[in-house]
Amino acid sequence: MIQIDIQKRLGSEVQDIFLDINIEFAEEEFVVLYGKSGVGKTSILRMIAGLLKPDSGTIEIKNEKWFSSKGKINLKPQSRKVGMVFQDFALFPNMTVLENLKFALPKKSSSEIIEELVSLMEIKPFLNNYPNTLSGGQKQRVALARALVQKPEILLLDEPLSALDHEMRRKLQNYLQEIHRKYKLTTILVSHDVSEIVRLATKVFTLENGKVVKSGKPIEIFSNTKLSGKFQFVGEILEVQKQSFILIYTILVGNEIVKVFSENSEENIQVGDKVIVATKAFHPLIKKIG
Amino acid sequence: MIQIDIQKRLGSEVQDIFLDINIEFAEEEFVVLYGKSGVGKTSILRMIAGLLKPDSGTIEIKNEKWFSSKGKINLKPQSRKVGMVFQDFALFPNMTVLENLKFALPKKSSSEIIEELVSLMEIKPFLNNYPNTLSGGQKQRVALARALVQKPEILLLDEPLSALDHEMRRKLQNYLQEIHRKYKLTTILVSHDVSEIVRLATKVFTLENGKVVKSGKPIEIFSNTKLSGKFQFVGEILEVQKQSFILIYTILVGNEIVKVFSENSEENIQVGDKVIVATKAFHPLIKKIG
Amino acid sequence: NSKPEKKELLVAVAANMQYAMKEIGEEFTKKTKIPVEYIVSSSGKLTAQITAGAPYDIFISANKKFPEALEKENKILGKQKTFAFGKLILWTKEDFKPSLEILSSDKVKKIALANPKTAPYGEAAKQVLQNLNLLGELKSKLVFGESVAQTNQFIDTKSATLGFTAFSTIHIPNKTEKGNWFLIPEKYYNPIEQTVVVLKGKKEKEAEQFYDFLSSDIAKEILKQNGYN
Amino acid sequence: MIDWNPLILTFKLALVTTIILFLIAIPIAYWLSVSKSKIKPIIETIISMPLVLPPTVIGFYLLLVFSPTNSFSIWLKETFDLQFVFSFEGLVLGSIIYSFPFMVHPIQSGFKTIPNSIIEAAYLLKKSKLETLLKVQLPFMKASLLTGIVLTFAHTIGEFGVVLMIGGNIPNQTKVASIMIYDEVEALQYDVANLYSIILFAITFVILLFVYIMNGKYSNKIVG
Amino acid sequence: MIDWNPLILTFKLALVTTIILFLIAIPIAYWLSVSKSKIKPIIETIISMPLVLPPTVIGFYLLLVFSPTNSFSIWLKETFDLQFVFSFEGLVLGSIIYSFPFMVHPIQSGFKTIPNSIIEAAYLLKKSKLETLLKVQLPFMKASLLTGIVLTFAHTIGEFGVVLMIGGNIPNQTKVASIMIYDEVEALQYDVANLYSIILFAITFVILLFVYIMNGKYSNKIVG
Ligand SMILES: Nc1ncnc2c1ncn2[C@@H]1O[C@H](COP(=O)(O)OP(=O)(O)OP(=O)(O)O)[C@@H](O)[C@H]1O
Ligand SMILES: Nc1ncnc2c1ncn2[C@@H]1O[C@H](COP(=O)(O)OP(=O)(O)OP(=O)(O)O)[C@@H](O)[C@H]1O
Ligand SMILES: [Mg+2]
Ligand SMILES: [Mg+2]
Repeated sequence: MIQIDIQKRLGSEVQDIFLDINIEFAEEEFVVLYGKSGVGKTSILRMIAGLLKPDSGTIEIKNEKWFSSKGKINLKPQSRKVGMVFQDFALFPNMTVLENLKFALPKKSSSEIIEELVSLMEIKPFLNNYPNTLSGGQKQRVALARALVQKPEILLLDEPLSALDHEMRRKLQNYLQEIHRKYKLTTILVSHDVSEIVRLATKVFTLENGKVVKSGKPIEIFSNTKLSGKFQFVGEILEVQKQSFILIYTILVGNEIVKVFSENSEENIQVGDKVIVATKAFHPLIKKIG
Repeated sequence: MIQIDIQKRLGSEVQDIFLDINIEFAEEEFVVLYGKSGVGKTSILRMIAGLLKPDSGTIEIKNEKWFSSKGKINLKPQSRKVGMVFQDFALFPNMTVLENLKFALPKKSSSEIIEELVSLMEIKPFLNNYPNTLSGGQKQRVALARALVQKPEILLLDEPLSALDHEMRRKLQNYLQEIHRKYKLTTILVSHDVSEIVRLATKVFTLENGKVVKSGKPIEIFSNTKLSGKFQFVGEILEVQKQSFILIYTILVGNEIVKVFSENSEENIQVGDKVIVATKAFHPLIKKIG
Repeated sequence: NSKPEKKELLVAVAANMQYAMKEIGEEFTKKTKIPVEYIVSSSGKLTAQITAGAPYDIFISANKKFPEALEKENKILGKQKTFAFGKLILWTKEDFKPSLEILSSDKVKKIALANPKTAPYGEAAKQVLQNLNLLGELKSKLVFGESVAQTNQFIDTKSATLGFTAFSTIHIPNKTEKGNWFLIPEKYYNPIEQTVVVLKGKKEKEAEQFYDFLSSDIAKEILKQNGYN
Repeated sequence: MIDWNPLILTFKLALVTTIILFLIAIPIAYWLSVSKSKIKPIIETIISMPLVLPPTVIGFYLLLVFSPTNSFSIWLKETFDLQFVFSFEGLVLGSIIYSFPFMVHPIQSGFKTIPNSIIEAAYLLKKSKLETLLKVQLPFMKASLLTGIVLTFAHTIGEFGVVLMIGGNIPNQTKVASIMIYDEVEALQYDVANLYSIILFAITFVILLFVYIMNGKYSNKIVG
Repeated sequence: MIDWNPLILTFKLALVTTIILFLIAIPIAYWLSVSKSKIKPIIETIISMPLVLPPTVIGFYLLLVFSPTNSFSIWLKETFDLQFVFSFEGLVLGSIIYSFPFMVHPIQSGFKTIPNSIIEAAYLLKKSKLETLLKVQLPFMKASLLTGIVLTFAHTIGEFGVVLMIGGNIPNQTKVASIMIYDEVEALQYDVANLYSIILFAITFVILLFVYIMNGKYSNKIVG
């Protein structure tokens, strides 16, 4: 069981933020923190890692108290079995990529894991480069690899894939899921990407104004549109074409582009409008691809 | 007309990358560079801005040569009318947020634009903070605001919204589009987010192995699925429920979750599968929302 | 890390005396087989060091004040002895004959002398100017070296037009350009006594031999050749 | 009876030296931090060399160079009315040369710590190199500037070898406190030396303490 | 006939002083860079204070403190067989005290430039504070360490005031090259002084040049 119940006042005189977080989840869950920029997600990870001291409360991981304001317990970061990917990567500039990874390797461990991560994250070509010479996405991959080298019990990921292209992102999402299962990790992820969250999370905590306002399975949290009719989705109009009596709408649903043909054009729908597409009679053919 | 025809060898002994870029587009376009991590997108922006010198070629912006290896022309960054948002923000740590913005304001300009940006990007609460005390998303917003203060003719954006939540991201996408139109900017955006690209771009250049391999309108580039039938889309199965004879599939299309009811279950479709959903008979009802 | 006991007699000598002392030392060693090493510094520094326990055996001072201070500290054996008198000259590297009259002329821009407070030759120079009633008039021309040695550098580099220094200066071996000098009549200043004391320590016997040797005829001859009385 | 003149002269010298050296050191350190020239290590080395010789010896060589009778000095005197021996200007020159490495090296290493991207950001905001230097780079490396300034200031107060040599210890003109204290020690006037030492110490202590307290306040603000 | 002993002694002294001071300065500078203590500015100020007094005067005070006749010195001698006046140990002590600010200040400002997040990253990789210091922080602030080392090294070579006073200029034991050159200049033996100056200069030049060239190679590698 992971129990986090912490309070922390953040910010300056002008901008006053009071974090009051009380969350609980099982071991081996894949937890996501979701919320607006500046709501306190990074700060929560930092408090779990021991890099920021809560004003009060307790952090209890697997029956071990990592922090307790009453019990005056506050484990050092070194004594907490966490790995973390920082939002700003925090690579060691004086070490090459390979040295960064080797530095992370606990003494006496086999370096197999490094080889595995190197091939998976496709960082081999720049193994001997210094971080300064890497692109944003390359840095991010190295940062992720470095955090995984230690196979930490608790993995804290602060938007670990934000700088990556779609393909790499998908690949690493799968990998994160895989190691999460394989090594029985407890993972806490900060992400803004709904599709990523839905793919990976077993539990989502939504934060607002320093508090958890929603929690549950990702599907419950994000499928806000009530079902009415047999099929419906929400999208945005990208293009409207008229062909004789038929209107062809190009609609963006997430990252996918969908074309919808419609004969009735009661409403005045224009490019940029958010629309809901629904139908009662719908006989879909669903085919596996790829 | 913007004409960029540059060559540049990047990387180290081990990792050898040869950028050979030849792109052309009209003024006031909203151009996107798309490609894998490490392909050279940031480097292209840096060469346009004058921060990195191409090995050879020319950069001609509105009939003005900014760079020409033959003509030995290489304008200083200060003489190029560009604004840029850096992937790593590059805020001035010794200035508060407000001072960062004021520093960007050209002499004798009215500070109205600052007020406008401050309220739009919701950075008022931390105007007097130093950058070190900001969250990732807050920094990114300040960086974007700072680049916009000067209303540059050419705006270079390197993943300017990657650290932002969905809502803020949407809002700033709209704003980017708005100022792009209002101030007749030419904008070059690096982004990995297809929905963002489709929303904003008038033209996309896809890079692979240092070269432009595709270019065109975003819809052309990204709607890879050929139309067959009246309606179709690609998604991923998140959940399969069985209710008497009906199967209910929860499908993720981009960031949207769609529920599809199907009576025929010829195929063995499981969670995690990528599927194509198509239908011939489809009588959609399209309604504007929000 | 105990150091091997030094064989040499350590002679702490005020800077202006060093050349004469080196010659005397050679003769001394020839005669007694006792090797001699010199510690050359200003009398003030040497006094401070000896007070603090420096392992020197003999102290040759440029005036009587410093040995007196050491006597108070109970550092010396026996009495101090004056074995020579220094002589003061006006010295220049420029192309004219120095004299006391010329000091007031426009030709002389800067006059170097050792600091009267710390250096006996400086004190003597000051007495000369006082006795000639020139101190007030020449005040703006005076520049001070920390010692006779530094005063010599002022003169030698022609930074000062001329200066007061020890007669021994122009007797320095292998000093080629001797410039022009003028020996100042001794009536204008108090005698510059060069004194010697034996310091308490491990080599008192050898030190006493050296102390006595300074009054020998050989030593007197060497001192004379070096411009002392 | 305390003679305040040497003390006043000392702080005047330290202030003037520090200011001039600060202004000279910045462009040199800047160049050193950006240059990829082959001769850079040579210049870096040369900058440290004044330290290698005893101060009095440097002073002696300066005397040779600036001796009023040589033609260079005559030219200096006639053209700029500058004379570097036995004058306050000479003290300043001597102190500058001797404290040179204490100012240049820390500032140079300060320049090296500035991330490239914030300099580039300033250029793209149409800021000239000068404005970027003044408003972005120098404030960023404040700790290093402080190191350079404090080392130079304190060192100039204590230095007496070069100063004694080229200055000639002239009351009210080139007789600074350090020489005065030195003289008193030489003359075995330890009480007087102690008194002046304490005064010099106390004043400098207050000045530096003030600087460090101000600096601490400012740093705390930025790192929050 | 060149007497190499003072030269050897000089470089030995500079090396020993630099190494000891480096080891002492790192923990102090580290503490100063992280501490938010109220007394920090006071300590920062005190560190600069050795510079404020003329070297000979510092040497004089050290003589008083370590005079073999006082009970502290007797205790030192009996317990550790250490004697700080008129011995090589004394020269080292004097040089350390006098060069203290040259090592501590640059290193302190170096510590301040390290981004917090890379230190935190090391802690989260289960690296102890010591290992983080050695493998992450010190390599990061190499430019500042170099500044401290070069200033200390060069300064120790050239220093003679403290050394002369506390060392007593004893041949083979405490007579270093700077004192020797000083003596020769004092004795108007300019040829000899020039010769030794040039030798001292040349050796130091080669050493520092080597250091800077190595440093340049390494830095270029990192910034690519
Ligand atoms: N200073 C440098 N020295 C050497 N190689 C570099 C340097 N900067 C970038 N590179 C290399 O050039 C290539 C292109 O980098 P660039 O930053 O342009 O990629 P990018 O397309 O922006 O990637 P990303 O999406 O990850 O930000 C990368 O392989 C990178 O390792
Ligand atoms: N060192 C600090 N000092 C003062 N305030 C801080 C500090 N670090 C963060 N804050 C403030 O605390 C709040 C929460 O910051 P945090 O970094 O946890 O946000 P976040 O949820 O991670 O946001 P983002 O999605 O933008 O990264 C922000 O308003 C920020 O301004
Ligand atoms: Mg964050
Ligand atoms: Mg990039």
